[in-house]
Amino acid sequence: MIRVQKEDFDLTAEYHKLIKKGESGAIVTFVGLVRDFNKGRVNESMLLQHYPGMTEKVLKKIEQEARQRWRLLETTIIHRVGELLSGDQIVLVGVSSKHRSDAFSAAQFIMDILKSEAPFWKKEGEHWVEAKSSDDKAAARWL
Amino acid sequence: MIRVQKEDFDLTAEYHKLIKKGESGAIVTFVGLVRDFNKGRVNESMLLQHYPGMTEKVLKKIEQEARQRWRLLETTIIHRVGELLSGDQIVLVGVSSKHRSDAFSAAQFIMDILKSEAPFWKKEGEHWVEAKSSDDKAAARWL
Amino acid sequence: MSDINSIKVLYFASLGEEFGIAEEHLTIPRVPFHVSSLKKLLSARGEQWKNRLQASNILCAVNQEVQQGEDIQLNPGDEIAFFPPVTGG
Amino acid sequence: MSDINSIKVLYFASLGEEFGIAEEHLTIPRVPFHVSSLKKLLSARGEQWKNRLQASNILCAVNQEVQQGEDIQLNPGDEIAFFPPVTGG
Repeated sequence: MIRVQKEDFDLTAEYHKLIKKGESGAIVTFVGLVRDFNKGRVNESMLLQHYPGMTEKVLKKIEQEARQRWRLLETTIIHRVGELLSGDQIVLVGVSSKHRSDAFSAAQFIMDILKSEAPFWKKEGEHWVEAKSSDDKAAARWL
Repeated sequence: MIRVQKEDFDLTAEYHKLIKKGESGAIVTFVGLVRDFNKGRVNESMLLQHYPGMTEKVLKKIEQEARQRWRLLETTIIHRVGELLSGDQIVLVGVSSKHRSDAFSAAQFIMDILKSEAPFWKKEGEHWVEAKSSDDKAAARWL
Repeated sequence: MSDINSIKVLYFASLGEEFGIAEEHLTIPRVPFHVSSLKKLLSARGEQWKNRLQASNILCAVNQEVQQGEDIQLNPGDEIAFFPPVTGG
Repeated sequence: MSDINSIKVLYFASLGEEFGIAEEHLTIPRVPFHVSSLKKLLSARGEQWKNRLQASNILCAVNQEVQQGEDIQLNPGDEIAFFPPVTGG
């Protein structure tokens, strides 16, 4: 399940959707949150821009790739866009599987590839965030 | 935070305790659930026995080791004991950190070592579960 | 805005902000026209356009697929996007 | 149950079930007494005790610390536990 939205999301609701009762043995969730990016000015907002249409396509491709690589029962990717404040939830990745290693690997894979391929851009205050080489490296290890 | 208890736990409540607002950028949670172990007989219960005293010590040691290996903000390990049914939550591991790779690695490490070192034993119906060599292998890669 | 021979060009994040435009429609000639031709055309608008579009880290997507080279041919109705490396998640 | 020279011995999971006992207190002699001595003592109770306690996968913890060998010396007041490989999580 893929969603790109302005609204906040609810971890519990998404967690329950991931469970296939009696089949799921492992649920891994990842939530990314806005950190303080400017210690001086509290409450300065972050803007998340994206490329509507392409974003959904890329996320769907990442989800499909994860389902090909590991034995998964359910997958969820939710990414917020628009204006966010410190402490706000940005992204949720959730995976359920029979065994834990599949769920852990898939969740980490989805986040790593999302970080390097999904067309989102963060602006902290007046400053567009620069891409990190550590994110490229994290994605490269799945090649 | 370590807890060994008969009672169920609430992912949302634990998730919120893991967040240090403005500092946490990544929250990874793992929940282990009871799977159907005997397709014929539905609702047969599972028993989780443990070694009171030693369990808490081992979990604390695992938590400390994780905090030495990675930069973590908060960690939570909750493991249930007693009688459980299919679909019930067994174990929760939650980790918060600034960056996602620390949270993912630590959560997986905690689960892998817990599986191979924490003194819990599962009995499915009349049958004590046998240890899996895949769990030994998962733990061994952290050595 | 758009006619039958036009392509749609999108600029995201710092690019859109610096160029002062997020989206435009351009009429392309009836001769073979590639991403490289489009970049040349846009670079003629000034130093800022030229510098940013030629920068090695700027990505180009044609119909929402990121392209590795610049030799893909563009056709009327195509959607081309230029953007800096992504930073979501 | 316990006196000043006694140790506490615990049996978990299938071991406790098969032996029909989860916990007992044993008086140990005043001469050096090791995990190996305890295993020998318990093995004398019958084939089942002997077979399970000598099995290579059975673990022994002394004062809640798993021991690799059997040469650790036991002292009055110690808590010794025997159990099969763990299967929680």
